[in-house]
Amino acid sequence: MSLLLEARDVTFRRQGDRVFKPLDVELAAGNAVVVLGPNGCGKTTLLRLLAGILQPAEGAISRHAATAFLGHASALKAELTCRENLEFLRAFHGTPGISASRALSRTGLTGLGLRPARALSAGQKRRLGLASLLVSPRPIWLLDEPYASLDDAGGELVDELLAEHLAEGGAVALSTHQRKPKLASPAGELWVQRAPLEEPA
Amino acid sequence: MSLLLEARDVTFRRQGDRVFKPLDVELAAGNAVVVLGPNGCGKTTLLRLLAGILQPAEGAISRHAATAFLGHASALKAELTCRENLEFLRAFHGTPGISASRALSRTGLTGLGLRPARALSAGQKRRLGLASLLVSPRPIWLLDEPYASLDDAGGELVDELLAEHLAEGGAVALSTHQRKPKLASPAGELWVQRAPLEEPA
Amino acid sequence: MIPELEYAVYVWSSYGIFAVVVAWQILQPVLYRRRLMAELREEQALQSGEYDDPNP
Amino acid sequence: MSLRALPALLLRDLRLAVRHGGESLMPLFFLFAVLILVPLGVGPGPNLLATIAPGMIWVAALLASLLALENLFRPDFEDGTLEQWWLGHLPVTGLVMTRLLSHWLITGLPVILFAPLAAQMLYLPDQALGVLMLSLLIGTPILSLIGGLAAALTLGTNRGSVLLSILVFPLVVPVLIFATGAVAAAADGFSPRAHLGLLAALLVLALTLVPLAVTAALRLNIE
Amino acid sequence: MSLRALPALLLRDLRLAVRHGGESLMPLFFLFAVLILVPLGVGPGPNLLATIAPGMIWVAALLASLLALENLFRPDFEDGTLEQWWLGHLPVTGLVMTRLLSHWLITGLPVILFAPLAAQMLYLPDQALGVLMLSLLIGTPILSLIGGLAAALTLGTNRGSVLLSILVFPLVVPVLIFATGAVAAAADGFSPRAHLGLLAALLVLALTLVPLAVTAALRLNIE
Amino acid sequence: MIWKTIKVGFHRLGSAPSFYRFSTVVSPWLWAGFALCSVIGVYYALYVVPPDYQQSDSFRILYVHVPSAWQAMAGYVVMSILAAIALIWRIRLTEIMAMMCAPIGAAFTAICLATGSIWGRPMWGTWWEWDARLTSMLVLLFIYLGIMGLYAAFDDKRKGARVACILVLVGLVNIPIIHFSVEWWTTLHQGKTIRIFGESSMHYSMMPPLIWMTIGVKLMFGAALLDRARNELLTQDRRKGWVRKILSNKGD
Ligand code: HEM
Ligand SMILES: Nc1ncnc2c1ncn2[C@@H]1O[C@H](COP(=O)(O)OP(=O)(O)OP(=O)(O)O)[C@@H](O)[C@H]1O
Ligand SMILES: Nc1ncnc2c1ncn2[C@@H]1O[C@H](COP(=O)(O)OP(=O)(O)OP(=O)(O)O)[C@@H](O)[C@H]1O
Ligand SMILES: [Mg+2]
Ligand SMILES: [Mg+2]
Repeated sequence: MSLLLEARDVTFRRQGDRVFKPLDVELAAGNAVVVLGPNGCGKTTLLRLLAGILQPAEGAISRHAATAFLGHASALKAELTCRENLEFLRAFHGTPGISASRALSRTGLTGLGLRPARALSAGQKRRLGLASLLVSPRPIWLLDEPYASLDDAGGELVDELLAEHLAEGGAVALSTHQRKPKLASPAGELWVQRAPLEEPA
Repeated sequence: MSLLLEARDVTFRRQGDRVFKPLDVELAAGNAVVVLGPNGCGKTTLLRLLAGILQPAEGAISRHAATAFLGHASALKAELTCRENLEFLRAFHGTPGISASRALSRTGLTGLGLRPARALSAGQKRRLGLASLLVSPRPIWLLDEPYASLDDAGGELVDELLAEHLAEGGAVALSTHQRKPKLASPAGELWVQRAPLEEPA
Repeated sequence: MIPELEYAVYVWSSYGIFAVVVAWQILQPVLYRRRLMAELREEQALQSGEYDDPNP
Repeated sequence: MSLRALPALLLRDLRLAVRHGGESLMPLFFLFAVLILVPLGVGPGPNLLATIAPGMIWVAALLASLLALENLFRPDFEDGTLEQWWLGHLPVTGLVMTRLLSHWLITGLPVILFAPLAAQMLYLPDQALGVLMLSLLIGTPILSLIGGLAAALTLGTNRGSVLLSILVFPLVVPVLIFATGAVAAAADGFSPRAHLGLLAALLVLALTLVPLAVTAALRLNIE
Repeated sequence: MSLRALPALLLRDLRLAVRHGGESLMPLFFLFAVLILVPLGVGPGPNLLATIAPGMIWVAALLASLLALENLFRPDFEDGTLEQWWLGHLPVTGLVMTRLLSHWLITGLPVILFAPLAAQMLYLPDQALGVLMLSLLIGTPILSLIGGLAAALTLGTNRGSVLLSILVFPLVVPVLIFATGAVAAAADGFSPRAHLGLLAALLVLALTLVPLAVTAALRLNIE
Repeated sequence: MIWKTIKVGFHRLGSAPSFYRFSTVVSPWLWAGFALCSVIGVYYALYVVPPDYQQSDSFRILYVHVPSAWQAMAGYVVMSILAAIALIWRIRLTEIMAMMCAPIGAAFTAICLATGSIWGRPMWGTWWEWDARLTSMLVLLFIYLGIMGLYAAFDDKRKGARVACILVLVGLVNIPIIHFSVEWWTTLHQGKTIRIFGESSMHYSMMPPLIWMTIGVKLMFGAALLDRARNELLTQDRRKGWVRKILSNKGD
């Protein structure tokens, strides 16, 4: 099992203070990690660190494969149609996967291709975000609350997509509150803890 | 038990088509209704209809008390601090309730009063939305996915707030996917169903 | 004492501007420090380790 | 239906304008940009500057007003604040008028207050200054009203700004023509009465019609 | 690191500009606002108009560029599109340059294309038209570059537009001075070489420095 | 190797409490040095040096104009070096010091502009002209102000400092433009006349006050910088224990 992502003792600082206690993260091919913790403990911050969007204040992160990050804001343009959004991302990320149409039907959005993303329901927006993972396959998936706003079928869809992705040798880290992924081999758990205030020596 | 909100055979039309099958809704003081259905079936649309934000294409709605609506976007100004947001809403809705400070501490945001709303985590934003219900008490609460992005403690907080609100003679309609409210007397369930395409006679 | 130069207005106003600006550079840190210290001491006196929410 | 919502909204709008900064200083910024750039580009001949002064000051006022339009309802629309207006216990037309007032306070008033300085810098003849101020006082609220209508009408489309400009421009040109006409008349020693009267009539018309139209437009677009 | 992202981004930006409209028509709108309002305010004397023509056309270009700046990175920042740039497999500086190119295509190019018409309408002497076009061709990319830097630097602040203008303005005024200087020289029959050379030097400097600085600024602000 | 030393040095000094102690001790001496130099310099400038045969007494403005101009530029270079270190190694102390250079540099730029303008009135018959030297100096003032504004606009001071440091480095290109503007373009402003080393076209009797004033201004820059940096450190660490300890130790 090859290591796709490795983080040693990472943390982030805001206004000079650590956000959470330094953490180790390892994502190997076929591995899933669930990031857990109460509101405001730093889950989103950790995932953004792992994605390379934030730079760690301490520790080191090495990624050995292309990364996909799906945040609360799903990186969609409200003015573009669902199809245009997906087609743009497919070309943009440089590793074209399945076509926009197939991604739409895979995520239960058949028939909404010409709808501007702005006119989707909350759950449909999240599904379009999932579709954007499919049009440009990248081995490392970092998903921030993928289950939020999804109905039961949507939750199962996420589980299926995760299972397929892991089976293809991908790795996943995801944060979640209420629903945990149901996978063949149970996912590792990672608890994020707030850091106490430090003092200079 | 007095009726606070009553809707008969309501539905909404987008581009001429019904969004969901016409529904009856009744909210009496002390009553809670859970609005259920798959993604995109029209739960948000229904709640916005009940709130008076949308006008029904068919049917009639009568509300006999002041209404509060909490949507996906929590009606917060990102540039204002948490406290300023709450103080504005307290004055704006005309029925001042508990002070901003107490609302903050009630929703677990103690110490974040001076933070701009923009710099909150996803769950903290939802909590601030809940706090905005407390600073301006209105009998009818219409909550769109209040549990989304909240941790377990947050979910319990919502349940407590609901219980208190019902005990005070309020009424609640809320949509939800994964977590259902745990209340003393179980909430009524209302399933929203997509309307089939109509054919002209 | 003060030399009666040709172009006196120009020369003296230049030196005056220099003096005023330099004086401000000396004073600003002192005044700021004083205000900051007073603020900090007040904060400490309130003994609120966190800087927020007087009455939860 | 309590009216306490109105001052609360006005205060918050102004606070946001100050906090966000952009809106509250933009008009002045435009005024001074015009004051600095025009002499730079045109050359500093007093006569030349004096003739173009009213036009330039009015263009600055127009730009400031136009620029703030995109932010008149859209941020509230997007963050869900606007839909709170329709919960039933708020006087919506009052809120609309309050919002338009704050738009004018932010974009129109600063230009009026700094107009004397601008007039001085552009060598506008003294006898024209009073008329310039008066024309701004009557005319800038019209800009806010017309602009507000355009902003409300285009809120639901994603083709906002072009449509907005296309809507606003023809309505605004007459205002500009009458206003600069009044100032030019005063500068040449004629009476600006006729022009100003026309402006005032436009203002009254806009004041009575626009708030209702804006309310209706918002209501439709929020769906 | 594939370069296919760059045309994809450019296409999407232009499509959004056309769809959203505002940005793509604003420059022309300003140009024509100036063309219509200035003669109205100034009176239609050909000589007068000719002297202020280059300044006015340049002011229009400047305003158009400035107006589009708020939308250069902020929408992408807010909807989470911008953070996708840093996932590691994209050439970020290339993306930055693409974005700046699209800003220029939207705000600079239309002004250049319509400058001959504007020059005609303002009676600019024919021998100055070529230099005007050349000055716009060299100068407007500088406006886009400097503006882009300011937009990137102020992205993380809540005081966007004022700060942005404060940062942009002093850097842009020299461009305006040299550019209008060149046109004025040409109109008076002198050689505009020196001024244009300066402009070109500024452009080269900005082209080498700005993309890197913007990348760094975005990276920091995204936190 | 040398970089490593610098880095370690900054880290050692960079601990907030030790920098605090260091600056408390050093800054009064710098202020004293400034007072001494400037008193001597001003005395020479106004009483000792004979009037110029061309400019009469107006040239005495030179002794505030030129040191301020030099310091405005040197201050910017210092700020840029600190900014580069801050961006490369993320050392907080250099971030703070770089940011605190801006208001002081802006002050000297303002002095240079004001005195230059005052001097220009009798010499050129105008307060202001859009020539390359004057324009680029005005741009310097705006860059300084922009840096200050940018830093102030961030809630997170460390982030603000790093973003502003980028602006600092970009603005550095303006410095050679200011310096060489008189050679590259024909300007109203006088060309290079003063050389500390080698042949100066300025008479030697006019040199001493210039040297005194220049040294004095440099000391002042250092003193003000230390004072401001110390204050900024206190502000940023106001919730930390070491600040509380200082507070309870000293009556101050
Ligand atoms: C607002 C107007 C002025 C500004 C912004 C200005 C700016 C400057 C600057 C930046 C320098 C330092 C240049 C360098 O060392 O690279 C300088 C030096 C100098 N300035 Fe000015 N100046 C102004 C007006 C004047 C006037 C009116 C005079 C006298 C007629 C003057 C005489 C000098 C002299 C003699 C030097 C020293 C030149 C040298 O480096 O050898 N300046 N000025
Ligand atoms: N832009 C910001 N500026 C300052 N503080 C921030 C900012 N964004 C988040 N924070 C704070 O950092 C902490 C961690 O935030 P983060 O978003 O990582 O939490 P989270 O674990 O994802 O929470 P949630 O479960 O609510 O999504 C929170 O306390 C939050 O208030
Ligand atoms: N602005 C809009 N324009 C056109 N159609 C829309 C618009 N908003 C929503 N819809 C469509 O109307 C239907 C109902 O949307 P609504 O948001 O009410 O669903 P929902 O039940 O809340 O779904 P979710 O569980 O995903 O939040 C969806 O199919 C959606 O695509
Ligand atoms: Mg989160
Ligand atoms: Mg919904």
